[in-house]
Amino acid sequence: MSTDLRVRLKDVELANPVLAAAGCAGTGRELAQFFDLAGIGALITKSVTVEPRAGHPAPRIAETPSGMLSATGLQGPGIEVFLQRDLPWLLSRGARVGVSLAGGGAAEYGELARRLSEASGVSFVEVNLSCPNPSDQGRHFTDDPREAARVVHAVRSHTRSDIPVFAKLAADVPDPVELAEACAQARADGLSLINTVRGMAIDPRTLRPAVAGGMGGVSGPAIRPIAVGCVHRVHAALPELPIIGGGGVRTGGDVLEFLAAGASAVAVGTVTFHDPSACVRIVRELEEALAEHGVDRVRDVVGAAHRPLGAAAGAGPLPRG
Amino acid sequence: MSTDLRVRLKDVELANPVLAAAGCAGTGRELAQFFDLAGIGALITKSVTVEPRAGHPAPRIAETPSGMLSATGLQGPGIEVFLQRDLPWLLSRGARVGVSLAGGGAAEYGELARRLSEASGVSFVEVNLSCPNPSDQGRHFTDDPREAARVVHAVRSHTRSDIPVFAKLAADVPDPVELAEACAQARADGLSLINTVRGMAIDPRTLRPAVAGGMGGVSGPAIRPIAVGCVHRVHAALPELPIIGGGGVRTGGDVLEFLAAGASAVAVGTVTFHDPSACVRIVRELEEALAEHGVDRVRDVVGAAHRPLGAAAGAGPLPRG
Amino acid sequence: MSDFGPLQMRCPVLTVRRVDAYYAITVVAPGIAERFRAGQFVAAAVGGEQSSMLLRRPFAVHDVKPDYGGTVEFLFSVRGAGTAWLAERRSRDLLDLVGPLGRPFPLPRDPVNCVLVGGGSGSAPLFPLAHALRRRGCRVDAVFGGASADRVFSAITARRIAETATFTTDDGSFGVRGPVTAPLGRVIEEARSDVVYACGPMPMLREATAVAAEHGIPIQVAVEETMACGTGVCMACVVPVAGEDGITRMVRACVDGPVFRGERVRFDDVGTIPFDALGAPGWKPAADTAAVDPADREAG
Amino acid sequence: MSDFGPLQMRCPVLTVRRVDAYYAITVVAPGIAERFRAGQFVAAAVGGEQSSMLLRRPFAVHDVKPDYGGTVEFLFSVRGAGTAWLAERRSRDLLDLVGPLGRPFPLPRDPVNCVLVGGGSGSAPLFPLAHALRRRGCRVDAVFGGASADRVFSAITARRIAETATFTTDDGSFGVRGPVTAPLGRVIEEARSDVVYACGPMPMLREATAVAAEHGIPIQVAVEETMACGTGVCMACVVPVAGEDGITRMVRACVDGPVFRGERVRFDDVGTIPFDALGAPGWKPAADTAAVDPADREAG
Ligand SMILES: Cc1cc2nc3c(=O)[nH]c(=O)nc-3n(C[C@H](O)[C@H](O)[C@H](O)COP(=O)(O)OP(=O)(O)OC[C@H]3O[C@@H](n4cnc5c(N)ncnc54)[C@H](O)[C@@H]3O)c2cc1C
Ligand SMILES: Cc1cc2nc3c(=O)[nH]c(=O)nc-3n(C[C@H](O)[C@H](O)[C@H](O)COP(=O)(O)OP(=O)(O)OC[C@H]3O[C@@H](n4cnc5c(N)ncnc54)[C@H](O)[C@@H]3O)c2cc1C
Ligand SMILES: Cc1cc2nc3c(=O)[nH]c(=O)nc-3n(C[C@H](O)[C@H](O)[C@H](O)COP(=O)(O)O)c2cc1C
Ligand SMILES: Cc1cc2nc3c(=O)[nH]c(=O)nc-3n(C[C@H](O)[C@H](O)[C@H](O)COP(=O)(O)O)c2cc1C
Ligand code: FES
Ligand code: FES
Repeated sequence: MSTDLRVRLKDVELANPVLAAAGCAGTGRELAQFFDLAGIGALITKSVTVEPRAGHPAPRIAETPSGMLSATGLQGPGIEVFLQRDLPWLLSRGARVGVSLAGGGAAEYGELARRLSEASGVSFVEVNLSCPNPSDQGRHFTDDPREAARVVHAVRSHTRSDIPVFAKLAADVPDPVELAEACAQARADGLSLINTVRGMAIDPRTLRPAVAGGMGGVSGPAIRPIAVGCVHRVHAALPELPIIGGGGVRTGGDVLEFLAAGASAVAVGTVTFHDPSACVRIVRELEEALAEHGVDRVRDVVGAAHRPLGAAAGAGPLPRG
Repeated sequence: MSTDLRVRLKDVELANPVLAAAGCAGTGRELAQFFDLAGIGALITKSVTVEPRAGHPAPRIAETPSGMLSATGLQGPGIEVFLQRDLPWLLSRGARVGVSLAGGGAAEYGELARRLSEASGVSFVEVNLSCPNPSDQGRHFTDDPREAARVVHAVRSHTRSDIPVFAKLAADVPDPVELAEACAQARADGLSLINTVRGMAIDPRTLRPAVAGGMGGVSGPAIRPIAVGCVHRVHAALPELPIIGGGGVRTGGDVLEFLAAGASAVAVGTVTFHDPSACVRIVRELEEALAEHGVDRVRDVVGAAHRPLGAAAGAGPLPRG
Repeated sequence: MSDFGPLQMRCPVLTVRRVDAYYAITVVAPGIAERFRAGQFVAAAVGGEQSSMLLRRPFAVHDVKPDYGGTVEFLFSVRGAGTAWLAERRSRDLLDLVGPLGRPFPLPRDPVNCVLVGGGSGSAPLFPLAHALRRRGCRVDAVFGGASADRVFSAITARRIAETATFTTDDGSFGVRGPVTAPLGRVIEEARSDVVYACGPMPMLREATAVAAEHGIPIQVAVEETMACGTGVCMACVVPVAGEDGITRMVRACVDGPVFRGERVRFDDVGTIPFDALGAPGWKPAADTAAVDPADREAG
Repeated sequence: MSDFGPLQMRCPVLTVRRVDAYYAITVVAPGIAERFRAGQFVAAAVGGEQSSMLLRRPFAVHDVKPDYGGTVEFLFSVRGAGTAWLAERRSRDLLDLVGPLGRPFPLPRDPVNCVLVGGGSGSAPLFPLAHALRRRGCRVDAVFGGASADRVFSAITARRIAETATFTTDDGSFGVRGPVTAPLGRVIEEARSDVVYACGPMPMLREATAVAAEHGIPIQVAVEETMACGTGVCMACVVPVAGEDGITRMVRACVDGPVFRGERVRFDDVGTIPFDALGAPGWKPAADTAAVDPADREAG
């Protein structure tokens, strides 16, 4: 098949729109046992912190209907080891790398971006504004658009201008558009929608929270309609801003849903836990789905759901039924 | 089994904590073909509006992983027919009835409450502050705590003082506690958590939104962890305020989760579409689950997840594993 | 609860067979078989206990038999994940069904001439209807269509039951090329039909209704609208239908239908809320408007 | 990709048998069987294509055989919905497996005396280990326990493989009443054991480690911690383990384990982040602290 799968995230071109989501692809070494990392659009790293972090105690996860709840607490080796060990390894394998950053405040995010800018080979930066795990039961940066803007501004200021900065937002806010606008004003080059959604599971045997931290983040197919809705609303309001969509992507058809809603690329997270080669399978399925729709450039599908019926590229959408 | 299943919602005692959720039990006649309505804690009506409403065009629903997306648009006959036809029928069958109200603003809600107070036999009122269907793609009353408080105040002022008023909130807000506090200050007697969560599905064939309205509400087991988390957070902050929990309840074990998180009663919605006799099955399963835990009064389980391990009633929680 | 209403049962599967482009599944479901009347459907849970597919799938009942206390058969084509799962059932598996659901086809009191029009799997409910009509001494003529030969339903059975059987396909691979409604007028005239019964996609039903109107005879149509519950509680499956009082209401295909009088269905407005529908935006009640169709008053 | 790493396969089921309180399932999985070494596990997808259960279930491999190109057997008890679904599999169904996963038991270079300690289904991985040890000329003694007689794993096989086999049950219904670790010290003395291999619940592993320490011999333990992926990407399954450099790190049971040297596992701190663990809140790095265990450096 000769479908053109290339997508652009601002100035960066990726071979295809399927990305491995932050925190769901390990260091890359684990998944490289199952597929060639150069075969996916990019791998987004687990959010990198300034210092090493031990994360939350176990149990850290619980299964929920069509999803899971997790509270890993951003366990990681810190930026120094990341730059010395993990990033070079990924680049040596030909992977395109998006680096996710997580800090305790705007200053720390700025510091992370500064350290990162010393390295070469990074395709884009993702600012994790929305990880619901850390300390404070529930609240996070994106709960306040001004705070989110300060963080984005700090990262943008310390990042090389040719590396796009994506702000990753939560969906459990009343108005993702307001938040997106605040980030855009702080010069975010794009948005990443969505992170996990705050939730809790209770162990039916102990009647106590199933993950040690109490609250956790819900991910997986369960949250897909929430994510698609969020992408659709934000793209309608800010059509020029590239979006990395994601949340519950399981198949190539799901990627199509996100692209149609307005995403330029799509991150695959939790489903990789179920199917370690999910990312490459999804690239294949996407290619097939596009062929069925008679579309030969994946970019033409971006935002299709916002256009009147029949206005899509190629032979157009399949007739219903 | 001699488990005491009675629960209290403020001054009202219900035979058990399993309620049929608003909009998921029709007029009651449909489910009465499958079970005796007097056998469940209460039936909450579809939200009643002042005028008849035709609702949204079809397709109104789409299946999503472990859930569904719906945008029915509050179709209903209006309060007059409700009071003349539907309410008397429910009462004649021995059902306890919670009446859900939906209006276009505080004045309309007040008007509904006033009309309702002419009828007798209503066990409680639920104020639907959070239905994401109507008109304005996305925003609803609970997006602004002050607006929510105004509506609650209007309903409370026009409702007989012995009938408790529950404010039904959305979960896709950054801080349900803030909202809950605003409702409590407006003299809500309790809270109902949660309504559907905003979302969208895209038809893979047409690449257009799968439900006619575009955005819809996600319900079903998929949203259960979001709902449990919300109940837990609100109960921790406002332990005196009774909560009707709900969102994705499928089994008696799920009811136990909500009770442990802090709910005094639990509403069963979407699962009734799958299993028309779900409510009575769940009462039975709950009774069995309580017996396994050696608990003989369901009330003793309320809030168990907030107490240190081993502090529960009866023989206490089952050991893990 | 009721002796006439629908039942929910876990039904042992007897057989799953391929029939052209369809699968035929037969399950043991005594109560459902007993209560069933032609035009009614069953709603199947799919995917097993821990399925991520929450909504029941509606299927018209194609046949009921007294074997094993009562069996129910329906036919389906694989469309998505739910029907794919159904096609993989084997005998002795259990299938969770609710049924019979919906209002059946009304049967004429007298032995009149009936023509049955079915498109694709829409022909399924017309078979038990044909038997019921024949039992009342009615003449039955059949006009069945499909996209291709393997999508025309049980042609042999149709030929056996009906006085005349006419077949059409979109691709001309069997019978007459063209829509199933094309030969309908001719059949009505030749058979001197008194009433039309139709089941299939909305555009076909609209067309059939137009043909019946041209010939001045009544038509009963069984509609298909996306359903979530099948039992009337979710309000998913609404269709704009005019009542006896002339007022259009959004009624539920699953419990108020699926069978309606053709001329009552506002086919051109399917997928919309007609401006004059009761409760439409901007709609104002006339003094004497009833929120429910007067004909439905006794339903409570 | 790699010739040694884990594979993902859809494996035809050969048989599902009841064995006391357990089910034994055998599937055709050539590549997995070939790569397998004792102590490794497989991760099974449960519930079928449209399952609401997203997480794989880990199971220790109990046996591999060369039949049909290579078969894999594991044993399980029904705990929840996932294992209930597994128990319903029939031959010719397909099971989606990833494996072999995890680090195997290290085998001694010399023919030393080994004692194997297993609790409940934790005994499963000790059977292929026993065979491997016997092939190297090691003496093998077994101490297997369970809650009751039907939960003591394959007593007959244990007797056949091991020089001596000791059994314990919590209720005394078989063998000695009491924990499996109670007779361990005596067995070590009588068999002059040089090394202990243990698998089972954390408290049992802690106790076995204490007994081994008392007798001054090394112990290898295979731990069970809640897992989500089994492949090392989700960080669910962490256990506090001290490295060669003495520094405690939160390591993944699925890829850094499940086999660890017993004395390295901080059993008393399982379910917590020990205050001195690398990256714990308030933790400050010493100048020479490596973020990864020096022994693991080559892993990259
Ligand atoms: C009253 C009635 C009777 C029917 N009788 C038959 C029959 O006898 N034989 C047959 O092959 N088909 C019949 N259908 C259509 C059948 O219900 C759908 O083909 C089936 O639900 C598709 O399920 P799926 O999981 O394979 O498809 P998916 O597209 O994956 O289903 C997704 C969702 O959409 C709904 N859906 C999809 N297509 C339809 C449709 N055409 N009508 C209603 N809901 C739909 C499903 O129920 C499900 O909730 C009937 C539909 C109705 C309303
Ligand atoms: C390395 C390893 C090897 C194992 N080997 C065996 C074996 O050989 N035989 C056997 O019977 N069991 C074994 N287990 C335990 C087995 O994985 C669980 O019993 C099984 O996952 C339960 O699934 P369920 O859906 O029935 O239970 P549920 O309680 O419904 O499962 C819910 C979730 O919790 C997880 N979970 C529940 N119990 C455990 C557990 N004990 N360990 C890890 N995750 C768990 C499940 O994977 C799932 O994600 C092993 C566990 C591990 C970590
Ligand atoms: C175990 C786990 C760890 C995660 N870690 C991170 C992280 O470090 N940084 C981040 O931005 N998102 C993280 N996420 C969120 C995912 O990147 C993704 O946004 C989310 O899970 C929704 O997508 P999914 O449903 O495909 O998993 C994590 C998710 C999971 C389940
Ligand atoms: C089709 C449908 C209609 C609903 N109608 C109402 C309504 O009229 N008023 C209301 O407060 N909630 C309504 N709800 C929300 C439910 O009462 C319930 O809060 C929500 O669906 C979550 O619970 P569940 O997952 O058990 O369905 C509706 C939900 C669905 C799916
Ligand atoms: S399908 Fe639910 S009301 Fe008709
Ligand atoms: S189970 Fe995912 S890292 Fe171990």
